[in-house]
Amino acid sequence: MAVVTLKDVRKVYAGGVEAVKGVSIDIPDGGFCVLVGPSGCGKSTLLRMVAGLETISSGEVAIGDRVVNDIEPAERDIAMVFQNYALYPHMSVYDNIAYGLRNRKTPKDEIDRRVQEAARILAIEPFLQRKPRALSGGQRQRVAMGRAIVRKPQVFLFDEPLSNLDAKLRVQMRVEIKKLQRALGVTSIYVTHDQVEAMTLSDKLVVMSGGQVEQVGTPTEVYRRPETRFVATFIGSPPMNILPGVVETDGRVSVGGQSLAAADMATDLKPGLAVDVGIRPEEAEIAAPGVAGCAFAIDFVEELGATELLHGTIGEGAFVLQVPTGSVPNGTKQVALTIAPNCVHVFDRETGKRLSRRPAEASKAA
Amino acid sequence: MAVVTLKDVRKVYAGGVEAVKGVSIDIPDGGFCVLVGPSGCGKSTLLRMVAGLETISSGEVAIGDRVVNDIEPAERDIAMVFQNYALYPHMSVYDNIAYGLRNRKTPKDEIDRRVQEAARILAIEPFLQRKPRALSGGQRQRVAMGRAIVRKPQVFLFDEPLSNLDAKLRVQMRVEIKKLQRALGVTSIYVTHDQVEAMTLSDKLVVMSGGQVEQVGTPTEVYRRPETRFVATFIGSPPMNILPGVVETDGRVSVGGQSLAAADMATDLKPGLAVDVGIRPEEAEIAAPGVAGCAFAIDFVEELGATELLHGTIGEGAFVLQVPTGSVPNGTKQVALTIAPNCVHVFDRETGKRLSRRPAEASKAA
Amino acid sequence: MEKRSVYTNKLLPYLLLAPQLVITLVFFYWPASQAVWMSFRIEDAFGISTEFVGFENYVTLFGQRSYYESMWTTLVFSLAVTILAMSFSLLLAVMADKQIRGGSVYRTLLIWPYAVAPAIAGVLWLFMFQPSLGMIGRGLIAAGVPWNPMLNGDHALLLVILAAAWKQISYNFLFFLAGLQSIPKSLIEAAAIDGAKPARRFWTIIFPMLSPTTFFLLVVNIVYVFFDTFGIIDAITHGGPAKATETLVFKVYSDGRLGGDLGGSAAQSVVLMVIVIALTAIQFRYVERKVTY
Amino acid sequence: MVERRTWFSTFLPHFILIMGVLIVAFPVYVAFVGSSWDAGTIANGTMPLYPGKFLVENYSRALLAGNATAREPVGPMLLNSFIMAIIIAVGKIAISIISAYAVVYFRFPLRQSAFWLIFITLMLPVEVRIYPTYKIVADLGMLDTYAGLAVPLIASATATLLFRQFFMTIPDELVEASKIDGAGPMKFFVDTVLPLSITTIAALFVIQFIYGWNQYLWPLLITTRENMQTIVIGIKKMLVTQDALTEWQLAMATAVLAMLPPVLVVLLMQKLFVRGLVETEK
Amino acid sequence: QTEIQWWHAMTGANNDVVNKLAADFNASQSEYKVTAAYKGSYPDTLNAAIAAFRAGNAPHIVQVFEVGTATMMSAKGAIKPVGQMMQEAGEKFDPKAYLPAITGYYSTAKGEMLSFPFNSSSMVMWVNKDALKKANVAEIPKTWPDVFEAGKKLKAAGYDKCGFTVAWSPWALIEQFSAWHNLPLGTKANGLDGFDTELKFNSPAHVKLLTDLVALQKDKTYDYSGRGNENEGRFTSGECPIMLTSSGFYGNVKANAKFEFAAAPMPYYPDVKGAPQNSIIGGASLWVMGGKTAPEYKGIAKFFTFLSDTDRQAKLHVESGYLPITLAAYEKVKASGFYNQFPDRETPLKELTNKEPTENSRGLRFGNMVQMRDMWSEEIEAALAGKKSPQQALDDAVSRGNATLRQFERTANR
Ligand SMILES: Nc1ncnc2c1ncn2[C@@H]1O[C@H](COP(=O)(O)OP(=O)(O)OP(=O)(O)O)[C@@H](O)[C@H]1O
Ligand SMILES: Nc1ncnc2c1ncn2[C@@H]1O[C@H](COP(=O)(O)OP(=O)(O)OP(=O)(O)O)[C@@H](O)[C@H]1O
Ligand SMILES: O=P(O)(O)OC[C@H](O)CO
Ligand SMILES: [Mg+2]
Ligand SMILES: [Mg+2]
Repeated sequence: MAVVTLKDVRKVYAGGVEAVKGVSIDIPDGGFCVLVGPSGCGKSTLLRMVAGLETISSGEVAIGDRVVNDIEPAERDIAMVFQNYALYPHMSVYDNIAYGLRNRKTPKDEIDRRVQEAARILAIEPFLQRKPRALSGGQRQRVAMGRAIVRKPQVFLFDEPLSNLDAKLRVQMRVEIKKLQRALGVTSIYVTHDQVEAMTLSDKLVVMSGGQVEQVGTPTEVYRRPETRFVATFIGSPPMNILPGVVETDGRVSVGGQSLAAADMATDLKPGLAVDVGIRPEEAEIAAPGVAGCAFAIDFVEELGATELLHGTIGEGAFVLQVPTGSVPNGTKQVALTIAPNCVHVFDRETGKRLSRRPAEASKAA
Repeated sequence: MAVVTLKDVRKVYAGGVEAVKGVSIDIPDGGFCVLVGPSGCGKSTLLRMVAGLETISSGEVAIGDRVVNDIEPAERDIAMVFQNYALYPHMSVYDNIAYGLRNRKTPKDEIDRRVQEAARILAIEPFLQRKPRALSGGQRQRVAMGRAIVRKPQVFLFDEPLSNLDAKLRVQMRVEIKKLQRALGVTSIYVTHDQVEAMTLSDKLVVMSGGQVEQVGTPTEVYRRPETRFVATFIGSPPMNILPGVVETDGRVSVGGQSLAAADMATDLKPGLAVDVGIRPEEAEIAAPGVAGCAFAIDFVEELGATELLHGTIGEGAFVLQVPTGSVPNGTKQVALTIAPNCVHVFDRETGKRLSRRPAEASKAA
Repeated sequence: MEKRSVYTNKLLPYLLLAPQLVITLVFFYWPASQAVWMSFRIEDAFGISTEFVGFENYVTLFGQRSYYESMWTTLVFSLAVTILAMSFSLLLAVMADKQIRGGSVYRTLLIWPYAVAPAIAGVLWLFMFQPSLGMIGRGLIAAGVPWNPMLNGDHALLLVILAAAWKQISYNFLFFLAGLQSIPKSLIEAAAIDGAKPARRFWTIIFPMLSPTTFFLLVVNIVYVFFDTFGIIDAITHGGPAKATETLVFKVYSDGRLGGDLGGSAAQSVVLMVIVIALTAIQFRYVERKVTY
Repeated sequence: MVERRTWFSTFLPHFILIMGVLIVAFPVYVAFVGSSWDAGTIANGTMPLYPGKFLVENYSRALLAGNATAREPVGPMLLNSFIMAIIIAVGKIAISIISAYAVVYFRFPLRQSAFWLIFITLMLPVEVRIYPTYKIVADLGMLDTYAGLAVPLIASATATLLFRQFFMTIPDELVEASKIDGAGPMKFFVDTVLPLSITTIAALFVIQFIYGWNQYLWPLLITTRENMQTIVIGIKKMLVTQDALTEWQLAMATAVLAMLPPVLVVLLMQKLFVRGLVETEK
Repeated sequence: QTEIQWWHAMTGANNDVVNKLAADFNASQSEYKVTAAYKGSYPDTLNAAIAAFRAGNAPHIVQVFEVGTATMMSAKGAIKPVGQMMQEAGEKFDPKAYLPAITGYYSTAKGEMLSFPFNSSSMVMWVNKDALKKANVAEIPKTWPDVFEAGKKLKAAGYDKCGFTVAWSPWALIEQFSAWHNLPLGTKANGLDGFDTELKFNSPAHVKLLTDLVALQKDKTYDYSGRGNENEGRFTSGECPIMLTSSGFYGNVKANAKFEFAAAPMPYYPDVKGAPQNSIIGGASLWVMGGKTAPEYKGIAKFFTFLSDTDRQAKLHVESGYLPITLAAYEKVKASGFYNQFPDRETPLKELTNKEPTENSRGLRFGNMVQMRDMWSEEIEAALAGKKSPQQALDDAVSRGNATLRQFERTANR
């Protein structure tokens, strides 16, 4: 258990690809940090630099107070769970779990004790003598976890550990990983591109894109107050609607001909400035009859059971609205929407940065 | 465009596996029927019997008024879209789409006209000369669709056509398929194991399990009134909670020590009978302070953004509650839940069948 | 594994199979059965008079010391070539696998001996090791080694082994390299994180993971030594001196060669066929099993 | 990166590999040097490690005139080898692709038996049934013909197995799509299977060409006429001299010439060759 | 035009001779065309012919070396007896015209000549005179002890890889040695009197020779040169200054040796009674295969007549070192004064006629002789490599040979 600190870490691959472009993150002792972002954004690269599987082109990675840039993976006191589990196919489950301890010349009975304990925690005792190929996906995942926890490392690293599982198992294992990490209190870094995993697992959520950090914060912060348009559309499902808008005066913005109050919008913007306005599908509400609102033309409806998605347009922009099933009578072609001022997110059209009221304070909070 | 009728269709594979155990379904002309169910339940087998790719062990498949049991796939006037698209890798997109027409000796200019039209509809005109491997997943999917629509068949068959796409594309193509089918009005049968697809696409939803049909109905019917415990937990996400309960008098049922009204429960059940009670995570509500309700002990919370999942227990049974984020103050350990009588589903503990008030009418409605 | 969707034409599949089946029957099964038939008879060289003798040829064969010697030679030869060629190519493959840059250049420089005919390989090595004019042969003698493959069976066997192993390096190298490259990198990484040093990683992870390849190569190399080295032996030693390099196949050829003992030669062929079929079966089972690895 | 790159760890593999390459190349280099000296220098055992000045003379003699022993120029032998190798390669591919197609894409009585009948021939080389096979070829009047050289070697299970394996990787859905698109079995074969098999065919071609080119015992037995001799046999005959000195310089020139075509094929078609090899056997 | 296929085993200078003969014959008439094809070594050629016969496409004429004689003789249906063929074709053929040693070798007990003598040789000792001079060996050695002595001197004089050697090891060390020392190789006049013969060449004298060679092999005073003549080049290249091999080697020696050479009689052990006796012939004869058509036989017969022409035979002898096979040719060469000019060219003839042949030196006729030679070679090799004692090696050679003879007897007597 240790603090992990990344200071301006960069990675340029031999071919010249700059995969990570200067990333600084601190992860508190026992913290659960999730790196999320689209494919190719450098998540794995970053994680592998922490593991010592890639050299660090510049910057510093520290585990506890030790800068580990030049330390072998084996000496970093970390454990890693791979996407494909990387179980040794020719060894039994027991040997897979024991391997790291054996390499470290741990006494035999100590190894046995610890393997048995890990197996008990993960409920894989019945399979200890099997080879990995005789296990189901979920069981293999557990063995990979076992291999990590048996070593009692300072840091757990996970690289998309659940993406080879089917949907149901994924949900179940997600919950188990969270519980286990809580129980063991080991600092963890977890890479995923699944935003549900990212939201549910993290204490500290790091959204990356193109080798850079877009935003760091708690999941709620990131969801409620996305710093960039990218984060806004990446986190949340269905994704946040982005509509073209124009700044008015008084912290209002005009969208599809309708004026909306935007609680967090910077007050010093030039009226008439073209901006992007983000509204989450579940945060717009159908106006009570007679109340004015944005005109939302409904194209068609997708039922999801408890809720339904109304696909349509506001002004020129496509818009999706998520409402409880039956909120709108069948065949309705148009409704008016009201949106609470703190649910209106305004982004610079060019840079995609959030146009926040108090930029200085906001960035300090993250 | 034609009615498709399955009459008591069975399939026993050479090895002796009975994959489909007598299924009867009618699909109206222009209808969109989705077969959904867990892996191995026989969905594909059924679809492939309609396509003519598997022999029919017994029963009858009719397209229009023609029984097609003994007719070659090529003669059935159907088109099929496969999970892996099954594009001919060595042919250009154009040739892929044209192949079926060429084999039918359609005149050259007619072929060209139809291919161009299909390409236009699917917006794949720029790629017509490319090989499939030079296309993205979504574009390949479109080509596969193109191959199907160019033939103007009586029936479209889809076998998990979207499951090789990533989440975002899946949502987008789902919408497009629906639009296309509406526009062309071709009777369609669609196999999936994704319940969101099943719900959003179908006019007629067929839930299968173990080679048999569990329930047939509109998506709303199936969601609101699942006929079996299996359907109840299969459709809806997170799945419906199932708690042990005991029948009381007066259409009430006791769950975790709390008595609940169950609007649809059969009235002639013996009080004291042990039953399974189903409650959807999104349909239980946190009782207003002071109002009595089921005691729900909260274990931990998963945030999903707009909503959060509260994991915990009611009595002995695990329970998940989905509420808007922030509905419960941080650290709350226990809340009381109220459940509307029409949100309480009661199932026979043994057979898993819904214990409905009016069984006769209910089954007629399906 | 079977195709899910197939055609059900009645005649077509037979037509498609016919050419191969006919050739197989005519040039494989018929001669093979003839070999069996011949092994139960004795015959003069010209095939003018023959006599059915039952198992006599086999009895004679297994009563011959030279047959066991030939088996022993074959065994030593096989093992030596296999071990030599495999360990050398494994070393090279491991090194080439490490070299991301230049890897393919080395591959190019190492694969071509595969294309050299065994008989020619034999000629090349003979040319180097011939005691009176060969560059290395003379060198050895000059260095005081009493090198004489003409008379010294061990020398002859060594020479044949070297030539045979040389020819087999490319093949083994390619397979080992492919095997190494198919080991998921994450396994090596996991082992590194698990604290295994390079040597330990090799012996506890890489080598066991290569075992399907190794086993496969073992069988292939043995079969290679059994049959494909005929040309090498014939070019270098003709099986001599004093039968020191007479492998089972060479013995079939030399015993049957002058028609002196066609029956005995046929009996040997039959024994060989049994051996090869057994090897094939083992390999096939193994190939099937390997798929799951 | 697992492995930290030090000067030593970077250098050592290169060193070992270069040694390996040298060891592997040495015999051929010596042969090449041998082909560039005169008989006397070689016979006296004083041949140095660098090429001499008889290169052109030796090669032109080998190619056009032949040596004192066999009096057979290498040119026609090269042609024979080439024809034999081509017939074997093309023949094997042709018959095995259709038989594999039958086995994979059809269900018919005796399918398994047919497959096993072919499969058993997998590793059984012609050497173990050499005399009876010879007799059959003779009975069929195919001695001293290209057909006799090639046809008996065409029956091999490896190619069939490789095609079978490749066909198994063709997704089932392609047949199904074809069926729905109205293509029958032969149309599917020609329109889809054949084009998809191109690289497999090419890979196999390289391997079978080499196999054919390098045949030894079989052509040794069944060719009686000089003008049907293959190059590999030619070399061996140069070494079996009755009363003459072995003309090593010509033998080596011939060896180099005999190695050249298959080695070139391997090097030029390296990718296909490696693929074919690794897949054929696995 | 009728084609006549002639398979032979002649290489180098001798190959030229064969081709020239065929060409000359073809030029001399237009009805027949003889095509000569080199089929490898003697054993290879015999092998090829047998295989071809079994496959039903035997050539018309095969050159078979002397040890294949019994094999061919016993193949009743496979061959056409030459005498009979000549008679049927109406060609003149008188066995008595040939040297008696040759006629005896290729005739049945009844005196019927089965094959046509073509290139007969005998074994001689080739010496490099320049080397002897260099090593101060004044005289060409006559006895084995002389040879050993000379070998040692030659070795000291720089011939350190090979003082002396022997090609065709079994022919030299067992067959010719037996005849030359009047020792039985086998019973029944070395098989000439019947198949039920037994080998006898493990006598003390045989063992002594092998023992001596084994001792000398150690420091290469003697160096083994293989089973056949594949290493004859060691003599012409100057590597081995003394080599026992066929007189037929002459053509190649003449063409390739860059030193003065001579062909001397084979050495002998003076303490063996009766030695030297006389040598036996080697080389090969031409066999006519059975099952051909009458016109073909006629062509073959014409070709044979062409070959036996006295002038031609005389020329062949002079050019190749093979014996003049007809008495007439011998006389003609003698008369020309050739032997006065080149006395050592008469050496093989003198060896053959050294004394009146005995049971042990008339010739030999063993079935499966070709395989037996391989067995004997193996045993010799084993002894020279130190794997077996010389006695043991020869005992084994005898017993393995006997087993082979018994098998031959069994197939040949039916
Ligand atoms: N070994 C390498 N050499 C060169 N470039 C590489 C290497 N590994 C990764 N890259 C490049 O670096 C960038 C970041 O890759 P990385 O694997 O870290 O992405 P990721 O975020 O983990 O993506 P994914 O979600 O697909 O796993 C990509 O552009 C990738 O192509
Ligand atoms: N060719 C076959 N031979 C024998 N059994 C088969 C065959 N194809 C499918 N089955 C079996 O039939 C059952 C139904 O298979 P089917 O493919 O129809 O399931 P599915 O519902 O489509 O599943 P999935 O969602 O995994 O595609 C399974 O138990 C399967 O193992
Ligand atoms: O070299 P040749 O032709 O004299 O023959 C030698 C002996 O006869 C071989 O047995
Ligand atoms: Mg990654
Ligand atoms: Mg399916």
